[in-house]
Amino acid sequence: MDVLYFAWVRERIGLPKERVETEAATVSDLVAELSAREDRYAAAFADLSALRVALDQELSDFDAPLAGVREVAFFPPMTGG
Amino acid sequence: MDVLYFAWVRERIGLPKERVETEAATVSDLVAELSAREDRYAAAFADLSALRVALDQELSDFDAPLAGVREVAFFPPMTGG
Amino acid sequence: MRIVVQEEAFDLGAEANAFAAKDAANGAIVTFTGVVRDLAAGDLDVMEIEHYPGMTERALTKIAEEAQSRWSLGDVLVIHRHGRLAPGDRIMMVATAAPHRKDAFDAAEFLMDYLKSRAPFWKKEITSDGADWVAAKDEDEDALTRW
Amino acid sequence: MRIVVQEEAFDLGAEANAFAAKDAANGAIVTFTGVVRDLAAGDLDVMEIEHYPGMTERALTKIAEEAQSRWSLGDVLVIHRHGRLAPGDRIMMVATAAPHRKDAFDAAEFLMDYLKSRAPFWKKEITSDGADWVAAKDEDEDALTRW
Repeated sequence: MDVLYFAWVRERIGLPKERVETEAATVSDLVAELSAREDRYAAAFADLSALRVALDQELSDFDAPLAGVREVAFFPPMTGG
Repeated sequence: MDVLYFAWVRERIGLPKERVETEAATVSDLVAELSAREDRYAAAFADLSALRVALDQELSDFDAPLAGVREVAFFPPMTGG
Repeated sequence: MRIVVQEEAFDLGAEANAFAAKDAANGAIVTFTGVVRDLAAGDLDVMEIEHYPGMTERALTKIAEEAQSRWSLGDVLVIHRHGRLAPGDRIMMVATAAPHRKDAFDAAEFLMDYLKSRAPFWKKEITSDGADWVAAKDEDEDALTRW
Repeated sequence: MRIVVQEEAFDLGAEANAFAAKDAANGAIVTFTGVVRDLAAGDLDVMEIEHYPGMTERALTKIAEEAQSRWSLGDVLVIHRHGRLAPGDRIMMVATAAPHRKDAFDAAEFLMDYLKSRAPFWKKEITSDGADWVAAKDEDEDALTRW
Protein backbone atom coordinates (compact mmCIF):
# COMPACT_ATOMS: atom_id res chain seq x y z
CA MET A 1 0.00 0.00 0.00
CA ASP A 2 1.01 3.65 -0.29
CA VAL A 3 1.91 5.35 2.97
CA LEU A 4 1.91 9.16 3.01
CA TYR A 5 3.33 11.57 5.58
CA PHE A 6 2.49 15.25 6.01
CA ALA A 7 3.81 18.27 7.92
CA TRP A 8 6.25 17.45 10.73
CA VAL A 9 5.61 13.71 10.32
CA ARG A 10 6.93 14.01 6.78
CA GLU A 11 9.92 16.03 7.98
CA ARG A 12 10.74 13.63 10.81
CA ILE A 13 10.51 10.52 8.65
CA GLY A 14 12.23 12.31 5.81
CA LEU A 15 9.98 11.44 2.90
CA PRO A 16 6.46 12.31 1.75
CA LYS A 17 5.40 8.91 0.47
CA GLU A 18 6.56 5.34 0.22
CA ARG A 19 5.36 1.96 -0.93
CA VAL A 20 5.03 -0.47 1.99
CA GLU A 21 4.47 -4.22 1.65
CA THR A 22 2.81 -5.31 4.88
CA GLU A 23 0.59 -7.93 6.44
CA ALA A 24 -0.44 -5.53 9.24
CA ALA A 25 -4.08 -6.08 10.22
CA THR A 26 -4.70 -2.63 11.70
CA VAL A 27 -3.23 0.86 11.58
CA SER A 28 -1.66 0.26 14.99
CA ASP A 29 0.05 -2.89 13.66
CA LEU A 30 1.43 -0.89 10.74
CA VAL A 31 2.69 1.82 13.11
CA ALA A 32 4.44 -0.83 15.24
CA GLU A 33 6.00 -2.39 12.13
CA LEU A 34 7.30 0.96 10.84
CA SER A 35 8.52 2.07 14.29
CA ALA A 36 10.57 -1.12 14.57
CA ARG A 37 12.31 -0.33 11.28
CA GLU A 38 14.30 2.79 12.14
CA ASP A 39 14.60 5.47 14.81
CA ARG A 40 13.13 8.18 12.60
CA TYR A 41 9.85 6.21 12.39
CA ALA A 42 9.87 5.52 16.11
CA ALA A 43 10.41 9.24 16.73
CA ALA A 44 7.56 10.25 14.42
CA PHE A 45 5.15 7.73 15.95
CA ALA A 46 6.25 8.22 19.57
CA ASP A 47 3.03 9.95 20.64
CA LEU A 48 -0.02 8.70 18.73
CA SER A 49 -2.29 11.19 20.50
CA ALA A 50 -0.48 13.89 18.51
CA LEU A 51 -1.21 12.10 15.22
CA ARG A 52 -4.14 11.55 12.93
CA VAL A 53 -4.58 8.87 10.29
CA ALA A 54 -6.56 8.77 7.06
CA LEU A 55 -7.42 5.57 5.16
CA ASP A 56 -8.08 6.08 1.46
CA GLN A 57 -8.44 9.82 2.14
CA GLU A 58 -11.02 9.49 4.91
CA LEU A 59 -10.17 10.28 8.55
CA SER A 60 -9.99 7.06 10.54
CA ASP A 61 -8.69 5.54 13.79
CA PHE A 62 -5.55 3.70 14.81
CA ASP A 63 -7.51 0.55 15.56
CA ALA A 64 -9.15 0.49 12.12
CA PRO A 65 -8.49 -2.59 9.95
CA LEU A 66 -6.30 -2.21 6.87
CA ALA A 67 -7.97 -4.88 4.73
CA GLY A 68 -8.61 -3.48 1.25
CA VAL A 69 -6.97 -0.12 2.02
CA ARG A 70 -4.73 1.25 -0.73
CA GLU A 71 -3.55 4.52 0.84
CA VAL A 72 -2.67 5.31 4.47
CA ALA A 73 -1.70 8.82 5.53
CA PHE A 74 -0.22 10.01 8.84
CA PHE A 75 -0.22 13.64 9.89
CA PRO A 76 -0.61 15.99 12.87
CA PRO A 77 -3.97 17.58 13.76
CA MET A 78 -5.06 19.78 10.90
CA THR A 79 -4.79 23.56 10.96
CA GLY A 80 -6.80 24.85 8.02
CA GLY A 81 -8.77 28.06 7.63
CA MET B 1 -41.51 71.77 17.33
CA ASP B 2 -41.14 69.76 14.13
CA VAL B 3 -43.23 66.62 13.93
CA LEU B 4 -42.21 64.00 11.35
CA TYR B 5 -44.12 60.99 10.05
CA PHE B 6 -42.73 57.98 8.22
CA ALA B 7 -44.03 54.98 6.26
CA TRP B 8 -47.77 54.30 6.69
CA VAL B 9 -48.04 56.91 9.45
CA ARG B 10 -46.95 59.49 6.87
CA GLU B 11 -49.40 58.10 4.31
CA ARG B 12 -52.30 57.99 6.75
CA ILE B 13 -51.74 61.53 8.03
CA GLY B 14 -50.96 62.72 4.53
CA LEU B 15 -47.78 64.68 5.11
CA PRO B 16 -44.17 63.95 6.02
CA LYS B 17 -43.53 66.84 8.36
CA GLU B 18 -45.26 69.74 10.02
CA ARG B 19 -44.57 72.51 12.52
CA VAL B 20 -46.67 72.07 15.68
CA GLU B 21 -47.05 74.69 18.40
CA THR B 22 -47.91 72.80 21.55
CA GLU B 23 -47.78 72.91 25.34
CA ALA B 24 -47.97 69.09 25.54
CA ALA B 25 -45.88 67.82 28.44
CA THR B 26 -45.30 64.30 27.13
CA VAL B 27 -45.42 62.41 23.85
CA SER B 28 -48.77 60.90 24.91
CA ASP B 29 -50.17 64.39 25.46
CA LEU B 30 -49.03 65.39 21.99
CA VAL B 31 -50.62 62.28 20.49
CA ALA B 32 -53.91 63.10 22.25
CA GLU B 33 -53.75 66.69 21.02
CA LEU B 34 -53.11 65.64 17.41
CA SER B 35 -55.73 62.86 17.51
CA ALA B 36 -58.36 65.40 18.64
CA ARG B 37 -57.61 67.56 15.60
CA GLU B 38 -58.78 65.39 12.73
CA ASP B 39 -59.82 61.84 11.92
CA ARG B 40 -56.67 61.12 9.92
CA TYR B 41 -54.54 61.71 13.03
CA ALA B 42 -56.90 59.66 15.19
CA ALA B 43 -56.65 56.85 12.62
CA ALA B 44 -52.85 56.99 12.52
CA PHE B 45 -52.53 56.99 16.31
CA ALA B 46 -55.34 54.49 17.00
CA ASP B 47 -52.96 51.72 18.13
CA LEU B 48 -49.86 53.05 19.87
CA SER B 49 -48.44 49.54 20.28
CA ALA B 50 -47.97 49.56 16.50
CA LEU B 51 -46.01 52.82 16.66
CA ARG B 52 -42.56 53.97 17.68
CA VAL B 53 -41.44 57.48 18.57
CA ALA B 54 -38.09 59.24 18.33
CA LEU B 55 -37.21 62.47 20.13
CA ASP B 56 -34.44 64.48 18.49
CA GLN B 57 -33.54 61.40 16.45
CA GLU B 58 -33.22 59.01 19.42
CA LEU B 59 -35.74 56.23 20.04
CA SER B 60 -37.89 57.11 23.03
CA ASP B 61 -41.18 56.27 24.78
CA PHE B 62 -44.69 57.63 24.70
CA ASP B 63 -44.46 58.74 28.33
CA ALA B 64 -41.24 60.71 27.74
CA PRO B 65 -41.34 64.47 28.49
CA LEU B 66 -41.18 66.90 25.57
CA ALA B 67 -39.40 69.73 27.38
CA GLY B 68 -36.53 70.99 25.22
CA VAL B 69 -37.32 68.62 22.34
CA ARG B 70 -37.09 70.16 18.85
CA GLU B 71 -38.01 67.19 16.68
CA VAL B 72 -40.54 64.40 17.28
CA ALA B 73 -40.96 61.55 14.80
CA PHE B 74 -43.68 58.88 14.65
CA PHE B 75 -43.29 55.69 12.63
CA PRO B 76 -44.07 51.97 12.59
CA PRO B 77 -41.56 49.36 13.85
CA MET B 78 -38.46 49.53 11.68
CA THR B 79 -37.69 47.01 8.96
CA GLY B 80 -34.09 47.60 7.92
CA GLY B 81 -31.47 45.18 6.71
CA MET C 1 -15.46 52.69 10.91
CA ARG C 2 -17.43 53.73 7.85
CA ILE C 3 -21.20 54.29 7.69
CA VAL C 4 -22.81 54.97 4.33
CA VAL C 5 -26.48 55.68 3.59
CA GLN C 6 -27.12 56.19 -0.09
CA GLU C 7 -29.62 55.76 -2.88
CA GLU C 8 -27.11 54.51 -5.47
CA ALA C 9 -26.05 50.91 -5.89
CA PHE C 10 -22.79 49.85 -4.25
CA ASP C 11 -20.22 47.41 -5.60
CA LEU C 12 -20.02 44.52 -3.13
CA GLY C 13 -16.78 43.22 -4.61
CA ALA C 14 -15.02 46.59 -4.62
CA GLU C 15 -16.22 47.30 -1.08
CA ALA C 16 -15.11 43.87 0.17
CA ASN C 17 -11.69 44.21 -1.44
CA ALA C 18 -11.18 47.72 -0.08
CA PHE C 19 -12.35 46.71 3.39
CA ALA C 20 -10.13 43.63 3.50
CA ALA C 21 -7.10 45.49 2.17
CA LYS C 22 -6.33 47.23 5.42
CA ASP C 23 -3.63 45.29 7.23
CA ALA C 24 -2.31 41.97 8.50
CA ALA C 25 -3.57 42.50 12.06
CA ASN C 26 -7.05 41.19 11.27
CA GLY C 27 -7.07 37.52 10.34
CA ALA C 28 -10.84 37.36 9.90
CA ILE C 29 -13.11 39.34 7.59
CA VAL C 30 -16.87 38.71 7.55
CA THR C 31 -19.31 40.35 5.15
CA PHE C 32 -23.07 40.13 5.09
CA THR C 33 -25.01 41.31 2.05
CA GLY C 34 -28.78 41.70 1.93
CA VAL C 35 -30.52 41.14 -1.39
CA VAL C 36 -34.08 42.07 -2.39
CA ARG C 37 -35.89 38.74 -2.63
CA ASP C 38 -38.64 37.81 -4.98
CA LEU C 39 -41.86 37.27 -3.08
CA ALA C 40 -43.18 33.72 -2.84
CA ALA C 41 -45.72 34.78 -5.43
CA GLY C 42 -42.81 35.93 -7.56
CA ASP C 43 -44.42 39.17 -8.65
CA LEU C 44 -42.47 41.80 -6.73
CA ASP C 45 -41.88 44.72 -9.03
CA VAL C 46 -40.26 47.26 -6.75
CA MET C 47 -39.14 47.51 -3.16
CA GLU C 48 -39.23 51.06 -1.87
CA ILE C 49 -37.06 51.81 1.14
CA GLU C 50 -37.88 54.92 3.14
CA HIS C 51 -35.59 56.19 5.85
CA TYR C 52 -35.17 59.02 8.35
CA PRO C 53 -32.26 61.17 7.14
CA GLY C 54 -30.11 62.23 10.06
CA MET C 55 -31.44 59.67 12.50
CA THR C 56 -30.41 56.82 10.19
CA GLU C 57 -26.73 57.77 10.27
CA ARG C 58 -26.87 58.33 14.04
CA ALA C 59 -28.55 54.99 14.66
CA LEU C 60 -26.12 53.08 12.43
CA THR C 61 -23.13 54.80 14.02
CA LYS C 62 -24.43 53.95 17.50
CA ILE C 63 -24.95 50.28 16.54
CA ALA C 64 -21.46 50.08 15.01
CA GLU C 65 -19.88 51.72 18.07
CA GLU C 66 -21.72 49.27 20.31
CA ALA C 67 -20.28 46.38 18.26
CA GLN C 68 -16.79 47.84 18.60
CA SER C 69 -17.19 48.11 22.36
CA ARG C 70 -18.40 44.50 22.70
CA TRP C 71 -15.89 42.74 20.45
CA SER C 72 -12.26 43.16 19.53
CA LEU C 73 -12.65 44.57 16.03
CA GLY C 74 -10.19 46.17 13.67
CA ASP C 75 -12.84 47.79 11.52
CA VAL C 76 -16.57 48.00 10.76
CA LEU C 77 -18.39 48.95 7.58
CA VAL C 78 -22.13 49.51 7.11
CA ILE C 79 -23.71 50.46 3.78
CA HIS C 80 -27.48 50.77 3.47
CA ARG C 81 -29.47 51.92 0.47
CA HIS C 82 -32.81 53.67 0.30
CA GLY C 83 -35.15 54.45 -2.56
CA ARG C 84 -36.47 52.09 -5.23
CA LEU C 85 -34.90 48.66 -5.62
CA ALA C 86 -35.71 45.67 -7.82
CA PRO C 87 -35.58 41.94 -6.98
CA GLY C 88 -31.95 40.81 -6.97
CA ASP C 89 -30.65 44.28 -6.07
CA ARG C 90 -28.34 44.50 -3.09
CA ILE C 91 -29.97 46.48 -0.29
CA MET C 92 -27.17 46.68 2.22
CA MET C 93 -23.95 45.18 3.50
CA VAL C 94 -22.01 45.06 6.72
CA ALA C 95 -18.40 44.00 7.09
CA THR C 96 -16.33 43.29 10.18
CA ALA C 97 -12.59 42.75 10.53
CA ALA C 98 -11.12 41.15 13.65
CA PRO C 99 -8.03 39.30 14.81
CA HIS C 100 -10.24 36.25 15.53
CA ARG C 101 -13.07 34.73 13.54
CA LYS C 102 -15.58 34.40 16.38
CA ASP C 103 -15.46 38.15 17.03
CA ALA C 104 -15.91 38.94 13.34
CA PHE C 105 -18.90 36.57 13.04
CA ASP C 106 -20.60 37.62 16.27
CA ALA C 107 -20.19 41.33 15.55
CA ALA C 108 -21.61 40.93 12.02
CA GLU C 109 -24.65 39.07 13.36
CA PHE C 110 -25.13 41.67 16.08
CA LEU C 111 -24.97 44.48 13.51
CA MET C 112 -27.58 42.74 11.36
CA ASP C 113 -29.93 42.01 14.27
CA TYR C 114 -29.83 45.63 15.44
CA LEU C 115 -29.99 47.08 11.97
CA LYS C 116 -33.19 45.10 11.29
CA SER C 117 -35.14 46.57 14.23
CA ARG C 118 -33.29 49.66 15.44
CA ALA C 119 -32.28 51.58 12.31
CA PRO C 120 -35.06 53.79 10.89
CA PHE C 121 -35.75 52.09 7.56
CA TRP C 122 -39.13 50.98 6.30
CA LYS C 123 -39.75 48.69 3.34
CA LYS C 124 -42.70 48.81 1.00
CA GLU C 125 -43.35 46.01 -1.48
CA ILE C 126 -45.00 47.02 -4.71
CA THR C 127 -46.55 44.20 -6.70
CA SER C 128 -49.09 43.97 -9.51
CA ASP C 129 -51.72 43.68 -6.75
CA GLY C 130 -50.78 46.91 -5.01
CA ALA C 131 -48.39 48.17 -2.35
CA ASP C 132 -47.82 46.91 1.19
CA TRP C 133 -45.55 48.05 3.99
CA VAL C 134 -43.46 45.15 5.24
CA ALA C 135 -44.46 44.33 8.82
CA ALA C 136 -41.76 43.95 11.46
CA LYS C 137 -41.30 40.33 12.49
CA ASP C 138 -41.51 39.18 16.10
CA GLU C 139 -38.51 36.96 15.45
CA ASP C 140 -36.43 40.01 14.50
CA GLU C 141 -37.31 41.70 17.78
CA ASP C 142 -36.64 38.45 19.64
CA ALA C 143 -33.21 38.18 17.99
CA LEU C 144 -32.06 41.20 20.03
CA THR C 145 -32.52 39.42 23.34
CA ARG C 146 -29.52 37.17 22.80
CA TRP C 147 -27.03 40.06 22.85
CA MET D 1 -21.54 24.40 -4.80
CA ARG D 2 -17.98 25.24 -5.76
CA ILE D 3 -14.84 23.94 -4.04
CA VAL D 4 -11.48 25.34 -5.12
CA VAL D 5 -8.03 24.37 -3.82
CA GLN D 6 -5.28 26.37 -5.47
CA GLU D 7 -1.86 27.88 -5.00
CA GLU D 8 -2.64 31.18 -6.77
CA ALA D 9 -4.19 34.19 -5.10
CA PHE D 10 -7.94 34.69 -5.51
CA ASP D 11 -9.80 37.95 -5.92
CA LEU D 12 -12.16 38.27 -2.94
CA GLY D 13 -14.16 41.05 -4.59
CA ALA D 14 -14.59 39.25 -7.90
CA GLU D 15 -15.52 36.02 -6.11
CA ALA D 16 -18.01 37.80 -3.84
CA ASN D 17 -19.64 39.59 -6.76
CA ALA D 18 -19.87 36.42 -8.84
CA PHE D 19 -21.23 34.41 -5.92
CA ALA D 20 -23.85 37.03 -5.03
CA ALA D 21 -24.92 37.50 -8.65
CA LYS D 22 -26.90 34.29 -8.83
CA ASP D 23 -30.55 35.11 -8.22
CA ALA D 24 -33.19 36.86 -6.14
CA ALA D 25 -34.12 33.72 -4.17
CA ASN D 26 -31.35 34.23 -1.64
CA GLY D 27 -31.80 37.34 0.48
CA ALA D 28 -28.68 36.73 2.54
CA ILE D 29 -25.05 36.34 1.46
CA VAL D 30 -22.29 35.78 4.02
CA THR D 31 -18.60 35.65 3.23
CA PHE D 32 -15.70 34.82 5.51
CA THR D 33 -12.14 35.57 4.44
CA GLY D 34 -9.06 34.37 6.29
CA VAL D 35 -5.96 36.56 6.17
CA VAL D 36 -2.38 35.64 7.14
CA ARG D 37 -1.76 37.56 10.35
CA ASP D 38 1.49 39.05 11.50
CA LEU D 39 2.72 37.24 14.58
CA ALA D 40 2.65 39.12 17.88
CA ALA D 41 6.39 39.46 17.44
CA GLY D 42 5.68 40.95 14.03
CA ASP D 43 8.41 39.08 12.23
CA LEU D 44 6.51 36.51 10.17
CA ASP D 45 8.17 36.27 6.80
CA VAL D 46 6.28 33.42 5.17
CA MET D 47 3.43 31.10 5.98
CA GLU D 48 3.70 27.79 4.19
CA ILE D 49 0.51 25.81 3.78
CA GLU D 50 0.83 22.11 3.04
CA HIS D 51 -2.16 20.01 2.08
CA TYR D 52 -3.14 16.50 1.03
CA PRO D 53 -4.13 16.67 -2.66
CA GLY D 54 -7.18 14.55 -3.30
CA MET D 55 -8.23 14.25 0.32
CA THR D 56 -8.47 18.04 0.64
CA GLU D 57 -11.10 18.34 -2.09
CA ARG D 58 -12.99 15.34 -0.70
CA ALA D 59 -12.98 16.73 2.85
CA LEU D 60 -14.08 20.21 1.75
CA THR D 61 -16.85 18.76 -0.42
CA LYS D 62 -18.07 16.61 2.46
CA ILE D 63 -18.11 19.62 4.84
CA ALA D 64 -19.98 21.75 2.29
CA GLU D 65 -22.51 18.96 1.66
CA GLU D 66 -23.04 18.60 5.38
CA ALA D 67 -23.74 22.35 5.61
CA GLN D 68 -26.25 22.07 2.77
CA SER D 69 -28.03 19.22 4.51
CA ARG D 70 -28.26 21.12 7.80
CA TRP D 71 -29.38 24.52 6.56
CA SER D 72 -31.54 25.83 3.78
CA LEU D 73 -28.85 27.16 1.46
CA GLY D 74 -28.96 28.35 -2.11
CA ASP D 75 -25.24 28.01 -2.68
CA VAL D 76 -21.88 27.37 -1.03
CA LEU D 77 -18.38 28.41 -2.07
CA VAL D 78 -15.08 27.33 -0.52
CA ILE D 79 -11.68 28.53 -1.77
CA HIS D 80 -8.51 27.51 0.06
CA ARG D 81 -4.94 28.26 -0.95
CA HIS D 82 -1.78 26.26 -0.30
CA GLY D 83 1.89 27.06 -0.80
CA ARG D 84 3.79 30.13 0.37
CA LEU D 85 1.89 33.15 1.65
CA ALA D 86 2.97 36.46 3.16
CA PRO D 87 1.37 38.46 6.01
CA GLY D 88 -1.75 40.20 4.72
CA ASP D 89 -2.33 37.58 2.01
CA ARG D 90 -5.77 36.02 1.86
CA ILE D 91 -5.59 32.32 2.71
CA MET D 92 -9.13 31.22 2.10
CA MET D 93 -12.75 32.24 1.84
CA VAL D 94 -16.13 30.65 2.27
CA ALA D 95 -19.42 32.10 1.09
CA THR D 96 -22.99 31.02 1.79
CA ALA D 97 -26.23 32.17 0.16
CA ALA D 98 -29.59 31.52 1.82
CA PRO D 99 -33.14 32.84 1.84
CA HIS D 100 -32.68 33.79 5.51
CA ARG D 101 -29.74 35.43 7.27
CA LYS D 102 -29.53 33.05 10.22
CA ASP D 103 -28.98 30.09 7.90
CA ALA D 104 -26.30 31.94 5.94
CA PHE D 105 -24.45 32.96 9.13
CA ASP D 106 -24.72 29.58 10.87
CA ALA D 107 -23.62 27.67 7.78
CA ALA D 108 -20.61 29.95 7.26
CA GLU D 109 -19.53 29.49 10.89
CA PHE D 110 -20.02 25.73 10.61
CA LEU D 111 -17.90 25.62 7.44
CA MET D 112 -15.12 27.57 9.15
CA ASP D 113 -15.18 25.45 12.31
CA TYR D 114 -14.95 22.21 10.31
CA LEU D 115 -12.44 23.56 7.84
CA LYS D 116 -10.13 24.49 10.73
CA SER D 117 -9.91 20.98 12.16
CA ARG D 118 -11.19 18.56 9.55
CA ALA D 119 -9.66 19.65 6.25
CA PRO D 120 -6.11 18.37 5.68
CA PHE D 121 -4.12 21.60 5.73
CA TRP D 122 -1.06 22.29 7.87
CA LYS D 123 0.49 25.69 8.44
CA LYS D 124 4.14 26.40 9.01
CA GLU D 125 5.32 29.82 10.17
CA ILE D 126 8.72 30.88 8.95
CA THR D 127 10.30 33.73 10.89
CA SER D 128 13.81 35.12 11.22
CA ASP D 129 14.19 32.71 14.18
CA GLY D 130 13.32 29.59 12.22
CA ALA D 131 10.29 27.58 11.19
CA ASP D 132 7.48 26.16 13.31
CA TRP D 133 4.42 24.10 12.49
CA VAL D 134 1.31 25.79 13.86
CA ALA D 135 -0.20 23.63 16.61
CA ALA D 136 -3.91 22.84 16.50
CA LYS D 137 -5.81 24.71 19.20
CA ASP D 138 -8.04 22.97 21.72
CA GLU D 139 -10.58 25.73 21.23
CA ASP D 140 -10.83 24.87 17.53
CA GLU D 141 -11.57 21.24 18.36
CA ASP D 142 -14.04 22.36 21.04
CA ALA D 143 -15.80 24.61 18.52
CA LEU D 144 -17.06 21.49 16.72
CA THR D 145 -19.08 20.32 19.69
CA ARG D 146 -21.70 23.03 19.24
CA TRP D 147 -22.88 21.69 15.87
